[in-house]
This record gives sequence, structure tokens and C-alpha cells, in this order.
Amino acid sequence: MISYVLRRLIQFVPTIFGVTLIVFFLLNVLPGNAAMMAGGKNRIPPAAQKLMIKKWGLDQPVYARYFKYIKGLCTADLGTSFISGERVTDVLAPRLWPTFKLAVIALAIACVTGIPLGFYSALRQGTAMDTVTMIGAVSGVSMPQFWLGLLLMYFFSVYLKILPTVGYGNGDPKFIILPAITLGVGYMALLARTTRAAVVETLSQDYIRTARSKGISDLLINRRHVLRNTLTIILTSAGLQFGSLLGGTVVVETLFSWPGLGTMMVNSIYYRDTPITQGCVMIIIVGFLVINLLVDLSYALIDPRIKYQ
Amino acid sequence: MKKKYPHDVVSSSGNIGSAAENPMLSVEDLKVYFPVETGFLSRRREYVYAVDGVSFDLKKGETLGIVGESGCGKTTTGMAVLNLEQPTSGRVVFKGQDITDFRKLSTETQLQLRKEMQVIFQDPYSSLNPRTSLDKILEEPMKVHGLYPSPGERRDRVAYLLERVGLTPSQGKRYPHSFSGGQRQRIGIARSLALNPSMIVGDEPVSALDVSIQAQIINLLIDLQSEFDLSYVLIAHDLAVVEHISDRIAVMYLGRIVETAPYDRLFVNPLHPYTQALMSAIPVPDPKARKNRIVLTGDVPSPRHPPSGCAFHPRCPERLAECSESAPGLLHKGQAHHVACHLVR
Amino acid sequence: MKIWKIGLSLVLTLGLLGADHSFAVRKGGTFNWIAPYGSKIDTLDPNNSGDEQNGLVTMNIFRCLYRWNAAENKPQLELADAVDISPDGLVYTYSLKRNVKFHNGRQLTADDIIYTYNRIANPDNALSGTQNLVFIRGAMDVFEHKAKEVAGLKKIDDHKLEITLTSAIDPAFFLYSFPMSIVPKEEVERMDRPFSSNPVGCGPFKFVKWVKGSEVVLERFEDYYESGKPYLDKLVFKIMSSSAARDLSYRAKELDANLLYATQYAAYKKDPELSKNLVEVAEMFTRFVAFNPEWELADGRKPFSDVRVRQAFNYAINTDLIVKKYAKNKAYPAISFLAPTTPGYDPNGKRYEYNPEKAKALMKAAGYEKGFDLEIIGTGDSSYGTGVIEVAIPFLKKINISASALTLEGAAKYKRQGDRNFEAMICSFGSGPDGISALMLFHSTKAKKLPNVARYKNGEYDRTLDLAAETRDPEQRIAYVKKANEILQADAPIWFYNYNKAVIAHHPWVHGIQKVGIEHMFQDFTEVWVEATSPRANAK
Amino acid sequence: MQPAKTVLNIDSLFTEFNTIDGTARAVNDVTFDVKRGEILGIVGESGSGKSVTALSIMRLIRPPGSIRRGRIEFFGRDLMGLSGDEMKDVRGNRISMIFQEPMTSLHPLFTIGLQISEMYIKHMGLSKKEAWEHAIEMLEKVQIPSPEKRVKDYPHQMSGGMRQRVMIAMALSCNPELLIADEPTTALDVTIQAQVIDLMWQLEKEYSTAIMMITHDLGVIAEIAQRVIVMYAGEIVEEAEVNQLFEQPKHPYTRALLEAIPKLGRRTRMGRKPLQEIKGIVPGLYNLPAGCNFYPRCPEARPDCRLSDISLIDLGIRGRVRCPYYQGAKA
Amino acid sequence: MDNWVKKIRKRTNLVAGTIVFLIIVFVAVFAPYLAPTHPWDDADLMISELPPSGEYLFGTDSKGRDILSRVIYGSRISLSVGVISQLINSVIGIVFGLTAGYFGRLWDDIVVAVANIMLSIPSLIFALAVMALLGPGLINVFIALGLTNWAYTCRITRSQVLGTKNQNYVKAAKAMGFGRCRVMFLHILPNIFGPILVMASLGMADAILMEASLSFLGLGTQPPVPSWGGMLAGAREQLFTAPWLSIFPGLAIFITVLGLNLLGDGLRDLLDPHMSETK
Repeated sequence: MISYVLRRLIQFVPTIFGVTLIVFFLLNVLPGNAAMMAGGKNRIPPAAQKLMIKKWGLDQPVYARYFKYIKGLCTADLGTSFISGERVTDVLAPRLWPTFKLAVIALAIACVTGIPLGFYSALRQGTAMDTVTMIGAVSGVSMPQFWLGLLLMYFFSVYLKILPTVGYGNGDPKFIILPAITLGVGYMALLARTTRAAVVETLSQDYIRTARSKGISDLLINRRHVLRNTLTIILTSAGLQFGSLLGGTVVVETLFSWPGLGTMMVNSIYYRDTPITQGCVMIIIVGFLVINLLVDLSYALIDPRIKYQ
Repeated sequence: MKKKYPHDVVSSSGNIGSAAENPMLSVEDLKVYFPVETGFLSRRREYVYAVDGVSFDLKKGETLGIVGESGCGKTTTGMAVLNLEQPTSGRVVFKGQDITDFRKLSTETQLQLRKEMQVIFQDPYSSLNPRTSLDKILEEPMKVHGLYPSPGERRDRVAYLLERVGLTPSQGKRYPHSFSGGQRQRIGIARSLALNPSMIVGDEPVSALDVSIQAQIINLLIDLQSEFDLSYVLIAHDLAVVEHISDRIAVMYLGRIVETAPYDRLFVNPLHPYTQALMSAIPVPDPKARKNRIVLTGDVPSPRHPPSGCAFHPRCPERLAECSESAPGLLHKGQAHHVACHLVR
Repeated sequence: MKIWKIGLSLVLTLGLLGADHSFAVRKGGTFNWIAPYGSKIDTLDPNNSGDEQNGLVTMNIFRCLYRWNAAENKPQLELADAVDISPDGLVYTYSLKRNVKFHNGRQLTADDIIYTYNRIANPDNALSGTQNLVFIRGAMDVFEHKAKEVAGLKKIDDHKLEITLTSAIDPAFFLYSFPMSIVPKEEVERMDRPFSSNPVGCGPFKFVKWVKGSEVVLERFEDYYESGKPYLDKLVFKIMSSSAARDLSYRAKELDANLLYATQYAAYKKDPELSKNLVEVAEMFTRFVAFNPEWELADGRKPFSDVRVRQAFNYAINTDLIVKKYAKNKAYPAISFLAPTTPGYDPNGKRYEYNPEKAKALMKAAGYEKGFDLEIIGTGDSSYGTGVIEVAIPFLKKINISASALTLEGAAKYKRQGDRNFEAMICSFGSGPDGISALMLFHSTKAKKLPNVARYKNGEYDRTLDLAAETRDPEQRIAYVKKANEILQADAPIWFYNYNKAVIAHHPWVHGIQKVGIEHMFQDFTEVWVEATSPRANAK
Repeated sequence: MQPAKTVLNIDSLFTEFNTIDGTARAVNDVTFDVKRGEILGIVGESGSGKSVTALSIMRLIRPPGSIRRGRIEFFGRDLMGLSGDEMKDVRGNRISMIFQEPMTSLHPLFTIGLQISEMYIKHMGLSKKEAWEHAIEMLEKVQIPSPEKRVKDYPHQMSGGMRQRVMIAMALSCNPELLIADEPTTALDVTIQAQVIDLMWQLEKEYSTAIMMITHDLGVIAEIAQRVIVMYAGEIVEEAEVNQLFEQPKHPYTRALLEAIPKLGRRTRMGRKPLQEIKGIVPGLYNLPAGCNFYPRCPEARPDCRLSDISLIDLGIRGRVRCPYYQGAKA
Repeated sequence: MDNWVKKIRKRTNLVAGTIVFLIIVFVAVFAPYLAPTHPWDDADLMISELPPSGEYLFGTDSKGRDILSRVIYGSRISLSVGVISQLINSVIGIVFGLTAGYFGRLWDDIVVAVANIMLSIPSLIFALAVMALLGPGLINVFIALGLTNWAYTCRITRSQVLGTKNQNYVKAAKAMGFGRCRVMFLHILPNIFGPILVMASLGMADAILMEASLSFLGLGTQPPVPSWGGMLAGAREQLFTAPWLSIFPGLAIFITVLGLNLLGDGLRDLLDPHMSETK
């Protein structure tokens, strides 16, 4: 088990290098540079821009910069932000927790609602309830997040006046509810659909028939026999889609003034603050990889057939 | 890894057909191991010893039956002969040509060999491409191999094949899903005949069929053999079927041949305890024949960790002390009867 | 010799307060304000960023040598009580205020100003304020690595500073803006925490915390040099780029004031309650479409090199209707470039009225009767992005110009702007507070910030502007500026769209929101206070 | 032996599957009974309706299938009239079932101990611990070595034969009156099959449970059954005592089936003769032929066989047969 | 064949999905005949931002254009974005997935690694970077979205190939000496096409929404050409002041996504009732 984890962790390395390579070169070929954007509306004169470019090493060829970056990476040095001049690690560190918290709570909301919903509609295949769930799931997927976010804000903050509209509120749990729901709904829809498919498949398995032939109640069959087996399928899908959940934080964080990584990443792309973009991508990717590792490991808890030597 | 059979093994054999001829197929000390990677930094490799030193010959026009329980390596042997599995070691000689390293042969030779050797599979459902019509299934190999170059000839050939296996040419436009299991097996047979092969490996060709259909296919296979001058390697677990079709039978257990003999010798005088147990275990459709069977204890061991010495010894009712220590070689007991057992000297 | 002696005028303050309420100011309370531009604040090191988003925060933490007087719409002395100007107008001697303290308790001296300006000039720091110093003697030498310190800065004593200029211009316009904020050396060079996220200044508010991506919290600096100010206990900047979200937050009374976009402006105007407390100002930003005269058609003709085509463009579009319907009156139709609040603006200037017939005639005269295809680039901004072009498309169609819009992301647009790789481009530029520097944008050789976007070349225009810059007589200067503005109008190197009308809505309990023409968001919170009816009147 | 007492009595059972292809009459007017302590063999090819009959008895037919009509009397009580919960008390407790695929019929994610103890918890109300003890006991009865260790195993850690023993242990754990075994040995190797058949013999003697043995293998039937029902295309075509069936098969289908099987040693003794084929294919359940279902394939068919449905002829102690010409054919 | 007709008729998902899809295709193809006005040339500022009425069924936008016409024309962009980007996705995913699954070994390792990398880069970020690199424009939207999501298709294809390549008909094809390409593309691919098709139909929905996201960021299709996403984006800040601006394009997206989902589900049921949904 431990050696399996170690091996997986080592496998992270090439993936991370691959991603940095792709992202680094993609960012490099983007038109414009940080110096151009540095002054905001008060553009910086071209001469000063040249100086900045030199200072940031943007005048060096891209491969040289990449190797420098990788060298830094090996010593856990993610570089320095162009704009603020602070170390990337210092900039990112305080934004990790809010994004993590948001993603996890959104995930929890999605799981708590999506899985039972999918389960329920699978058990009532072909009924009106099933159709309603399906349509609900599709609306969840096709509803733009800013729409949902604004509607929730209107309903809960302006109309009911029970929740704050935006902000982080020092970690006050009231503040996370709306952004988490907004982020989680699409994911919930996805989980509901995956769960439904998985349950439908599981229900046709021989061992479910065996369980029935034993005279066990449907409740127990569903709760124990079906759910357990379905979990692995749901987990895989949930893990793979976690990337898109993280991607969704961009819109939600911006809308709700949530101090997370998503906003920072988009802004850093806009301002061509590549060290920050790289850092954000790095964190998101490590997050994705770790989540998927955890998913794989949790298989071992659910499925005794999987052994990690 | 160092378990080896003595190399003498089946040298003279066969009772049907002209014994003077060189064998059509000759398999020598064939081993097929599947690597299983375990461990972390060390990258320890374990092997599944699927086939562990199998040797046999097949003469022109002969049928060799290979029987054994699941996991004994009979299917892998068949696939290795066809080069659908890469042998780990040993030699496969077909019509005098060493084809062990199939990929190293020239493309032309490969194509030629593919034409000569064909296969019929067990499961009639998975062995036909569900998205291809019957005509295409039969025509495609001809096109690839450049047989019957004109469309008309091909069409005639397809019609002939379909008729020969008991289908009608008008069914050629249909897709496999509209056929029953028995019909599909006929299609599989027709396909294997499309290229005029000289040898066919049948991997449990009748075991998935209903009893009433099984007889049809067995009869068909026997008829086709003489008509097309075929040699068969027939892999099966049902001894009764094997006895009915084969000229010679090899009994496999855990990757090795434990006994090989002409069909009649084997039934009259099975020498290996495993063969005896196998034969006694088969339920006979005659309630009066209920008898005291040899019921073997335990399960077939995993080919990943085969027992020491004779692989059968943990289950053998007559095992000797030496059975767990050394593996017996195949001994010739006359009339092409070979057996690998310490009891038989 | 002229002495400006402007202390912080109590009279002025009272006048301001008296204007919109009749009872006494109240101390205390938290004010929730916004940072509406983009969803981030990069840095709170004021010298390091020219972005308004950062500036609207840092200007409340820091103070510059000068400050923008919103009421009089011009810069005024801030950190000095008085300034002596030499007769040739090249040497300025400032008598600094003696009661200015940094938030770390240390008093401000002339050294701090010298340190700050040297810091800005030093090219190794790559700070964005550099451009504002070029008029000080020796600044360019530092900038070009020829000297270590700006020669024109001299400390006479702790509270006397002498600045020598290269030409006789008013430094106030260059030294009032937030990138020129005075910073304390010991805090900037601290190793234990970066200055950019732990700013220490001498302004009315002290930095408390910055939740990056979410909010910046400031609190009253008790030792601020203007006694009794500021009134607010706490000032919170919520970073909110979505105007719809801001609207909801404002309606939920979580924000005390809100910057409105066109869509909300129209809605607020209609609402009997919300329409009561709107503070509108003509901002010194002009939105326009710049033509590229170098751009060639396939047949080698350069349509925009012909003044008739450019004029036709101006005549063809019903600008008033667009301002009314699309911008929902949250703008003023433009007459030439200079904004209404900028000196030199002529409200009676001749406008290009909507006259499609004349436009057609001009096009015909120029030989473009059949028109041409035109791609106009811009960003996705709602007030000066490609949306405006979409509205203009049907008008241009009538003079046979088939226009399309290409929305570019900011950096990509700037790249093309810099490379002059466009046919026409919609943008927004500051058109104040100094008419000369604003019009310099179209000077063929001296365009300062970025090369002349419209590649406009007119000897007369250049000469007029040069004359304006050289003149010391204010009246004459304004006259030259006006003239240049007129030439620009006549030559039409751009389509003059509108000047922004910036609107801040505030709740009834809020007092002291001013009209700030340079940028409405640059509110000086020393003046702002809230009544006890504020939901946050007593929040700490 | 105890006096023959009827455990189960099936009367005119019809089970259908309504699918988009039409209605499949999987079980068509099936009537038979099972007596205490006997092993009833049901033999037939795929699609003959034997498994559906078994599932109908358990009332485990899932949509789109449904029991159209018929009585399923278990000790005189019609199971069709029971509520869902009452039926659950019967299932596993009084009637239990073993399935064909021991690989897939056990839940892969639970220990076999848990899967067996579920039965005790549900039907006997035992505590988890007691149930666990019983599970170990039961494993011992089905001759699983070191049961106290294996009880914690997961199905994938066991061989096919072992798994089938577990299934048997589970089925017998509540001492049911009727055990339905649906092809219990088909997926097993012959040597393992022999073990399982032996085990079933022993258990049957010990518990005197009535067993319904469903299989397509006439050899297995001959080994284990006392009475045999032959099914074809959803109908019973013949019922007879086992010796009688093999010695004097009455229905042409039974006869053809017996002839079609290659028998071990036959070639060696008598030389190779072509196997007796049954021509054609098993008819699809969606479009059964008119008249006798076997008519198109019957080597002894007569023209009038296709005219009207053939009813099952009761021959008393000689069983039943669905062929009016059984005697003539025999001749 | 009769059977097929019957089968299809009984599949409500498939039928409903197909109908919705066909309607949208119809609307897209015949947009000029269906739309009451030209979606941008007929703009009239005098009628800007009118709520839905008898004259303007869906109302008008802030630029004085009929929203109904724009929604109708928008189907062209949104649909072509969905179809073409999915086509690119599928081709890339299939080629990589097929070869990786079939050849195995080092190539498989490489493809799996690259696919994992692609999966771990948030797709919006990747598309954003590609768009920023290529510049805006419809073709570039196709390319950006086409390059973004192929990893899912690749994964599905690969796992399907792993399951299929040991099928006996593949072995039989090999045994008959068929070349690798023939085996891969003529024997394996047609049999795993079902799940890929399902992926593609669901991916289309994704792509339409992604185009919307790109439009929000000003990187989608170029004005004045309407796309649903672009319309939504433009109306983003007017959700409460002029709700009709976003409701109708939003509904159009919803209906299309619903239709494509139904179609995907239906196809899956039709082609393989036991395929597990992994996306």
C-alpha cells in the first residue's frame, strides 16, 4: 500500500513536468506580455517596458526560461510574481485554503444530493420521477454558473435577506453556502447521471438477484448491495470530473469575491503574470492528481479485489 | 523456471495416416509465460506458467484432441501454435518451417502461414464481428490474401462455403446477431475454410452449444475434415466429444501434457491418475451407470505458483513421496501411448 | 512669483458638507465600498502599479505631494503647506507639513520624498510611476543608468525640499496621482514582510488586512494630520467585478455605495428610491474609434488617410441616439477629444451631427462610394468595447462600410495596438485633467505614453500643442489647447463617441461622496461619513 | 424415506416477457409438483423455460417479465397471493435458490461470512455474532477447509468450486423445505462438478430437503435426479421417473436428445458413427410454430402434428408426455 | 430491419432526442427563412431593449435587434461549434485511444500520460489559452474546443479497445493475416463506436456550453454574429434589468443540451444497454 502510494507519487513527477511544459509554452506564445499590462489604464512607456522585460527575464529564449523555471521547481521555488514582486508561493499560499474549502463543500453538496437523486431515479426507471430528475440534471449542467449564482444571490440575499451576497467573511460558514451551491450544482447533475447509470447496471447483476433470492429487504439490498458496488463507478467519475469542478471555481470565485485560486489564475493570464499562472496550474494539477490518487486508494476500502502491492 | 521435461518425448507417434511423412506441425518444448509485475522499486516479475514445456506433433489429416480443465493451458497452447500468443521459448515448426519468431518472418511468409492455419473459437457470439455482414466476413480474408480476385468468383466461393456449412447463400446479407448460436458456429467454420487452410485449431468449438446443436457441428467438422483434407488441433474439456472426433488425445494439467495416446488406447487403458479421475468424473447419461467415482479433492492450483514436482501431486489419490520432488518425464508406453507419472515405469 | 498657499481648507470642507446636508458629521462606522475594475488587486505598493483598481485603495493609505481637489477639479498641494517657485519656473521649494506621520509612527521628512522619487526613477525597480518624473532634472539619467540619484531633488532641511525641473511646467499634474505616493523607506526595505501586501503610508487610513481576491480592509489612522478626520472607523473595499452582483449586494444593503454601469443606471433612474442618491460626474475619459491611416485595402488605397472618409464615418453614425439608447445616457456625446471637465473643452464646439446624406456625399467624393470592409478591434468592455461597434454597424452599412467587430482579450489588443496591426480600434483614453498631456496622445512625435494610436500627423496641430506647452500664461495656454482640440475635431482622425458619465449610487445614510472627474472611483474618504441609520454605523 | 408429501405444486403457470420484439411465452402452461425429500430434475436446452420456471416460483421475475397466471402452491399456500414482505420471509428461508454462475452470483465486495450471516439475521433474527458463528458452521458442512479462516474471505479469493459451495451453504443455512438449483455445476470443471454433485447428494440425505435440479446436462440428471421433467420451448414435453426416462424415452425430443450426446467410450467400443443430429434450430419464443413446438425438428413428425396444440398426456405412474404418437413412435 | 424500426419507436429518449436535434438542425439550416428579421443588419436602436411582445416574441436587445432572430441564427454557430469541435475531439481521441489500446507498451504509456495531463489541465483554462493564442474567431473556437476535450474520448476508446481486442473476432482477424490498420479501423472501431458516439453527443453539449464560457470572456464568436453563449454573455449584467435577454438564449442552450443528452442516452441504450456511463 505505502509502496503503491510512493509509486503513484513518483508518477506525478512526469505528469507535472508535462503540464508545466505545455502550460509554459502556451503562455509564452500568448500575444502581449506583463510589461504591456503592468500600468493598467496608465500605460507604461515603451522604454520602461523594455526595462521590465529585462528584469523579468522575458527577453531570454523560452527554453532557457523553462529550464530556469524547472530548476527553481526542483527546489520548490515557483518564482516571483511580475506584478507584485512577491514570491509565488507566498501569493498562492493564502488562496489555497479558500479554494480547497469551496471545492470540498461543493463536492459534498453535490455528493449528498446528486448520489441519492441518481439512485432514486434509477430505482424508478422510466417513471415521471426519473424524467424529472433527468431534466433537472440537464438543467444543472446547462445552467450557466453566473446565472445560478445571481439568482441564488437575489433569492437568499435580497429577497429573503438570510445570507450574505458575496465575500469570504473571515471564514464565516454563512458566506460559503451560495458559492458552494453554485459550484456544486453542475457537478451534482453529473453525479446524479453517473449514479443512475451505475445503479441501473448494478441492478442487473447476478448477485443482486442472489440477494433477492435470500429474501433480504429491498432497502437493505439497495443500501448495502447496490450502493457499495456503485460507489466505485461514481468515485471514478467524480475523480475525473474534479478537474472541471476546479475549473468552475474561476467563474464562481469571481462572482462571489471568493479569495481563491480560480480568480487569481484568470487574472494572471490576463495580466500575463506567468509565474502566478504556472503556480496556479501547478496547484490545481497536484490537487487533481491527489484527488484521483485518493479515489484509487479508496477503491481498496470499497473493493477487496483491489490490492496495492 | 527450471522445470523441464526431458527432451525425448513424443518422437514417434500416430497411428492413422502415413507415418513416414514429416509431421505437418511440430511443437517442441513450448513455453508460454505471462509476466505479472509486482512490487515497487524492485520491479519483481512473477510469471503465470500458462504453458510449461509442451511437445507434440500433428500429421497431415490427423486430429489431435487436447483435453484438460480450465487453466490447464490448452487454449494458450492453441493460440501459441497459431502465433496469436508469443511463445516464451520452445519451437513451433509448421510444414518444416520454424515459425516460432513469427514477427521476424517476411510479410509474405506471414501471410502465407496465416492462410494455412485457421481457428474456430468457442464462443460463437464473440467470434464474429457484429458489424460485418456474413458475406463480408467471408469475402474479406479472400480479398486480403488475393484469393479469388474477381468479385464473381468470390461470390461463388462464398455461396459455396455457406452451403457447405449448412446455410443458404441468401442469408449472406444478414448480420451475425440475427443467427442462433449454432448457425454462428457454422459461420465461424465457413470463415475458417475461406482461405483453404491445411490446419485448423478448434478452441472448444462445440462446448457453448446446446446439446441438439452440438451434434450437428461435430458431424459437420468430421465431414469437412475429409472433404478439405484438414488437420485439426481440437481443444476441449469434454472427453466424450474429444473421443468422438480425435485420432489422438493429449491430456493437459497445469501447463503440461500428462498423457497422450490414440483415442482408443486412452479410453481402454488410461494410465495417469489424472486421466482416470477425469474420465470417472464425467456424468454418464445413464442412471444405472451410477458408480463409485474417483472424486478428486481440492482445486486446480494456480499456474502462477505451480506445485513442485508433479503438478498433480497435491490432488493425486495415489501420490508417492517422490512426486512432490521431481517432475516425471513423458514415458513411451507403446502404441504411441505416453504418460508422465512416477507410478508408471 | 506666485505663491500657492493652500492649507487644507476648512472652509472648503464645510462648504462641501453644507452642500448636501444640514446636520453635523458623525464619527464612526464601517463603510463597504467596492473595487469594481477586474477581479483583482495586484499590489498595494502604490509606486508599482498604475492600475486604478490598486489606486483607489492605496490613495486612502498614502498621500502624495499633491492631491486632486475634486471640488475645484484641479490638483492642489497636500504634503506641503507652501511652495516657492523660482521666477524661471524651474525650481520649486516646498515647505513640508510638520505633523505628517506614517502609520508606523515616524514623522515624514524631505528624505522620504526624495527616497520615493529615487525609488520610482530607478529602472531596476521597474515601477510604473517613472513616466511622471521625466520633467525633474536628472530623472532621465537615473532612468538610463547614468546616475544613481535624481539630481533635481534636494533636501534643504527635514521639512524643506527643492525640486529642479527641466522645463517650466506645473509639476502638480504629475505628482498628484497615486503612483507618486510617498513611501517610508524602512517599511519598503523590510525583509520580514513584503511591502506590496503590507503597505504603510501617511494617509488617513491604516492598512488592516487584504484578503486577496476578496477584500481590503482599512481602519482610521488616529494620527492623521488633518485633525478630526477621517470620520469612518473602517473602510472596506469589496473586490467585485460583476456589476450585477454589485447591484444585488447594494440592494441587499451590504454595500454603502456602488458604481453603476449603464444597465443599472437606467434601472436606478427609474426607481423612486434608488434614484435619489446618485452622484454623477463627467469623467475625463473619452471613448473613440481610432482609424489607422496606414491601413491599405487590397487595391492599395488607404481609406483612412483621406479626411473625407474619416469625416463621413463621423457623420454617418447617430452618436446621440447611441448614447441615449445603448449607453442609456450614462455618457455625454463627444465634441472632439477633451472631456467637459478638462480645461480647454469647448461646449460650443462644432459637432459632427448625424447626417447620412453628407456622409454618403463625402464617401463619394473620396471615391469610396462602394464602401469597403472594415474590422474594428476592441475589448469586451461594456462601455467602450466591441458592443458599441455592433450598434454602429447598421449606420455604417448605410454608407456601404461593412463593419465587423473583433473582440480581443486585453493584452492581445494592446499588442496589436502597439504593433499598429489594426484597421480601426475602439478604446477609451484619459482626456484630462491636463488638456496638453491629453492631446499629446495625437502628437505625431511627442505622444508620450504609447505611440499616437491614430498615427495622426498634422503639422499645425503639433505646433499648436507645442506652443501650448511652452506658454506660461494660463489663458493663452487654454486658448492653444482649445485650438488644437478644434483642429483635431476638423481632421477627425478618430470617431468621437462619448465622454463617460460616471455614476455612484449611495444609500441615504452616506454623506460626502464627491464628484471626481479624473476617475469617479478615486473617492477621498476623509470626507465621507455615515449616519446612525447605517446598518454598519457601529460596526468595528 | 418419509411418505411422499407435496412440497410444491405448480398449476398452469404462464410467464411472459413483453419486450419491444413482442411477447415471449417463456413458460407456457407448466404444471408439476415437487415432493418432500425428492430430487426433481428439470432438463432442457437454452430457452426451454426451465430457469424462468424457477424464478417464477421465487417470484423473482423482473420487468419486462411477469407471471400471467397460474398457481404456485407451497405446502398448500398459494405464493402468488402473498404480499411482498410475506414473500421475502419465504425466500431464502423456506425456498432457496442456487444460481449457475458462482463467479457473479456472490457480491464481490462483501465477505462470504457476511453474505451467509445475512440469512440468519433476516430469517432467524440472530445477532451478528451468532449469525457469524452459524456461517462458520455452515461452511464446515459444505466441506470448506478451515472455515473459520475462509469465512472472512471475499469471493474473488475463492475458486469456482468453493464459491458454489458457499452458495450451497447460503441456500441451506435456514434449512429450507425446497432448494432450487439452477445449473449449479454448469460453470464448473468436471472434477469440481463431481465434488459438488457429491456434496448435494450428501446434504440431501442429511436434510431431506426437496431439490429442484435444473440443468441441460443429461449426465448430471442421470446421476442425481429421481424424477425428471423435460422442457422444450416453454412447455413440459415429458415427465418420468429417471430410469424410465433414460430407458424408455417417450417423447421424440427426449429420444433425439439422448441420441445426440456423444457418450464416453462409445467410439472405442463401437467405432465412429455419426451422431444423431436434431435438425434445425430451437424455435424463438416470439414466434412459436403452430401445433407441436417440436414439430419442425421432429424426426417422427406427422402432418397433423402442426394442426392443433398438443396437450400433455398423463400416463399415471409412467409420467406424462406431450406427444399423441408416443407409443407409435416407440414402435 | 422492421425490428429496428420497432425498436427505435419504443425508445422515447432516442426519439425525443432525435426530434429535438433535428428541429435545431432544421432551424439552423433554414434560419434565413425562419427569422423574422436579419439578426444584426436590421438593428434599430429606436426599439432597443423592448420586453417580449406580440411584435417581438422574444423582445429586443440593447442594440435594437430582434432576439428571436438572433436565437434562430445563433443555432448555426452553437450547433456547428458542437458538431465540429466534437468531430475534431473524436478523431484525435479515437486515433490515440485506438492505437494506444491496440499497440500497448510504450506508446500506450505515452498516450495515457499525455491524456492524463490533458485531463488534469482544467479544460476552460486550456481552451482559454489556446483561444488567446489563436485569437478569436469561429474557426479558432472549433480548434480550441476540439483540442481540449479529446482526452475523455481517448480514455473511453482505449478502455473499449482493451475490452475488444481480446474478443475472438479480433483474434480471428489477426489469424487471417489482416494488417494492423485493417484490424483497428475496420474490425475494432465499428464495434466500439457506440460509446464514442454517446460521448460525442454529450460532448457536443459540453462544447456548446464551453463556447458560451469563451464568449463570456470575450473569446468566443465575433460580434455581430450571434451565438447563444455570446448572447448570454452579453446579457450577463442585465439578468434582472432585462431578463428576456438571457432567458431565451439560455432556454435554447438548455433545450439543445437536453436533446443531445436524450440522444446520447438513447444511443447508448440502443447500442449497448450495459455500457457504464463514465462521463
